[in-house]
Amino acid sequence: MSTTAAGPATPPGPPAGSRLGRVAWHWRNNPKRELWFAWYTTVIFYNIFFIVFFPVTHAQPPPHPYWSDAQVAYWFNHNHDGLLIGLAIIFAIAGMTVAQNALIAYSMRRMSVSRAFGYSYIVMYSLSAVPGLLLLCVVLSVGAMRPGRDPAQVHWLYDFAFLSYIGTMGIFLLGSLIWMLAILLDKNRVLPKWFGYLNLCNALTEVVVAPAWIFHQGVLDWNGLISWWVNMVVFGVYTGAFIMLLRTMIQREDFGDGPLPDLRKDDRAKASALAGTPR
Amino acid sequence: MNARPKSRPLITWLILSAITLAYLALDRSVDNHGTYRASSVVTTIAILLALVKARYIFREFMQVRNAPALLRRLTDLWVLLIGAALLGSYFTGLAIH
Amino acid sequence: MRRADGELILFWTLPVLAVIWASAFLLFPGFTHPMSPSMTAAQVAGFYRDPAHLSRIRYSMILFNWFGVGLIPMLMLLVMQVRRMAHRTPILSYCLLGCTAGGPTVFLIADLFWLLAAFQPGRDPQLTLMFNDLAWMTFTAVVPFLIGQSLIIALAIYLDHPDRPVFRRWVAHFNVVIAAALVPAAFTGLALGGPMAWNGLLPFWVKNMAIAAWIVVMSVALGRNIYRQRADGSDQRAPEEAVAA
Amino acid sequence: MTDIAQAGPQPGAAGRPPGESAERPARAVPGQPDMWVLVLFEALVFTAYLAVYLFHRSAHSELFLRSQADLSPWLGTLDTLLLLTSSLFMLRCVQASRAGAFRAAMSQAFITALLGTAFLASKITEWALLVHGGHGFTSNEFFTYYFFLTGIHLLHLLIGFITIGVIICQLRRRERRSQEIVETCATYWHTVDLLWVLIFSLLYVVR
Repeated sequence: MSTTAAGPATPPGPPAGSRLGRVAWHWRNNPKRELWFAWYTTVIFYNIFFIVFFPVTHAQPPPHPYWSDAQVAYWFNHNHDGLLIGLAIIFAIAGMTVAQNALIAYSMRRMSVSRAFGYSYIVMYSLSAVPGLLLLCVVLSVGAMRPGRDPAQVHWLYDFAFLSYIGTMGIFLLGSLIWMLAILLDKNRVLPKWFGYLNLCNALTEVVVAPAWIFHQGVLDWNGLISWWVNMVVFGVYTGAFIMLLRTMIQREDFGDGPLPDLRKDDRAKASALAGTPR
Repeated sequence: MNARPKSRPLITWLILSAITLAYLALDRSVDNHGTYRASSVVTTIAILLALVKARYIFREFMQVRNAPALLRRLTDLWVLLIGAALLGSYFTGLAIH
Repeated sequence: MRRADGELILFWTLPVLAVIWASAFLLFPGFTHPMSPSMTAAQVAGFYRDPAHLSRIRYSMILFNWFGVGLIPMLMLLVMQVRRMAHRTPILSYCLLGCTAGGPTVFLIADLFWLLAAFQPGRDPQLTLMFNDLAWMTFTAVVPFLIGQSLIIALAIYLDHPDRPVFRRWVAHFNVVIAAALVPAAFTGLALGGPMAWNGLLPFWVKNMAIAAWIVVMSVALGRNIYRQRADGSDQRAPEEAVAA
Repeated sequence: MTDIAQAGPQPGAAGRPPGESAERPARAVPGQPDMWVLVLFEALVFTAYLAVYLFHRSAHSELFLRSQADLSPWLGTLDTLLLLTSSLFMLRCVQASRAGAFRAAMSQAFITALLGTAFLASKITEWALLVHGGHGFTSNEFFTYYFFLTGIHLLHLLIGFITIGVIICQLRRRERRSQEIVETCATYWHTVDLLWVLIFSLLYVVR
């Protein structure tokens, strides 16, 4: 605890000057700068992720699993540049995902549950990112990079990419369950209980993705109405909810280990935390 | 439903069970000796009865009856929403196909 | 008398790893003259069918598998150093832990494809070409966790206490440079020839030299820290206590 | 979604100290108001599944009707009655626990679990009969929906057994019993019933 004070000469608040000046002030003085760093990284990552996967690569919503070799080869050729550029961007920035997992793990550390929860979450999500994101990017890049490849093999790459990406989405549900359990057991009121239950809803829709391994068409295939679209809407609601909740959590954070204070009631504590004075 | 609180759950259960059994009669009314036949009337009635049951479960079993007005209205809204979505998708499907 | 906590033993596994890495790198015939992505299927199949190559490919990739996973103790020592820093939260060490859990897996997947291609070199050359592409693409382009860990170490050092830093400032600057040197490799899929191809200047030579330099420099910095912390007793304080909250 | 949770501090609902159960304010959400996020959210998700099913049903109404004829309406009705009865006992359990009759509440909870197990057994029997009769998850569109909907519902039921377990643990604890947790878990169990009522009428009854 002793090494953490930001110094006695801290000015009471950010300067009123330019945006850049305020950012610089927070960088030097804000005691929650590490938490805000993780939060902003998460938000930026999801924005880039959305732009890359929807308009740039057209990998989302996923194309049909029942296409013939020729159609698949056409899809790769048609999206050649978008795929290679978009996925290269993902290769460069996918490391940002660890900030989100670290922040979520931190939320569990702040709860009254064992440290094991947070650590499990970090390792689960780091491993899940390999089939759930990186393999998709590698395999689609390989499919796109050589336009002259045998269409049957291109088709194999296509199946590999989308099955790895969508079929293994279910492994993320275990992380959701860990988080749910931590929230429901928590006595420090770090995150609201309803979000704990929302984690269960998210986990239950992730189960629905599993039939993507079985069906080539219909509502349960990898771009089906149920297995992809409903799942995506639920995931979107869930992600939006936790991004906002983590923001509130950082605002409420008092660096103690008791119950997290409420925002309105505890303005004074918040101000003193902002100024970097130890509790 | 001005029954004494003790028998109220039982009455709810009896009504819900009666609706469930009524389904069997409903189906028999259109089926032709075991061959199932399509019927928009049966489908609509089945959905509406399901909504009635859902509202009963909300109000009585889940005790929304005694809940604040917000939750009462919200669950009623949900029953309407579910009904609109189900009937809407059924009739849209019929109109398109 | 201090208790032996084993950090030094973990640290001195690094030279062994360096030897494994160097021998794997030199042994793999596709690295000493990096294979061009513009090779035809027949040429790639010929590369794997060449009896002089085949055993070298297999042994080098088996070694390479060990290297990737063997690096984890060093990364965990870095996590321990980050935990000693004057941060309010363990967020940055959590980030580094996330990189550690994800990064080495990528090495394993790349090796898997190389070893698959070499296991049955008599396969249809088109298939061998595909495995070869998958291996090179995974090896070259999948740098996100490497970039991530360099930037997180840099950020952690910048946010450390300026008077009693765990790592000196230049280590942070060095990590930023390394991260920048790794970025072009992510874009290697866009070029089948020239300096951006996977045998080109940026994705191959700059990237791999950056990784080698990172391992060497970070080992030296890490070793100095571990010895210094033993000399001044600051290792006795559990890292947990150094972290607020 | 959020407004219901913010409605949390309704008079006496969330702030009620655990164990203080007999006195209940006139208007209160049973259990944690937070659980209603799950109830309403899952109701929406299932509505989406069922709406997709109904929409596609009219495209192949012949096939759906023919396949539907292979389901036993009696088994479906039995399932519904089992779950409705289990809900009745769950309500009685909550009422008994609220009145402080924990011994009675405990036996009601066990009966609820027993009825849930009977439902589970009936469902597995039905699946086994269908698979024996040559109908699987992939055999045709109707059976895909059938196995998908009943399967995902069964998953909810299995989670429901966990909630009954939580209720029994709460009732067993002498000192720090929480009526709130009992009611929260009960709400979940009724949701399983509610979802089944919708699924039953749409899989077995509609024509």
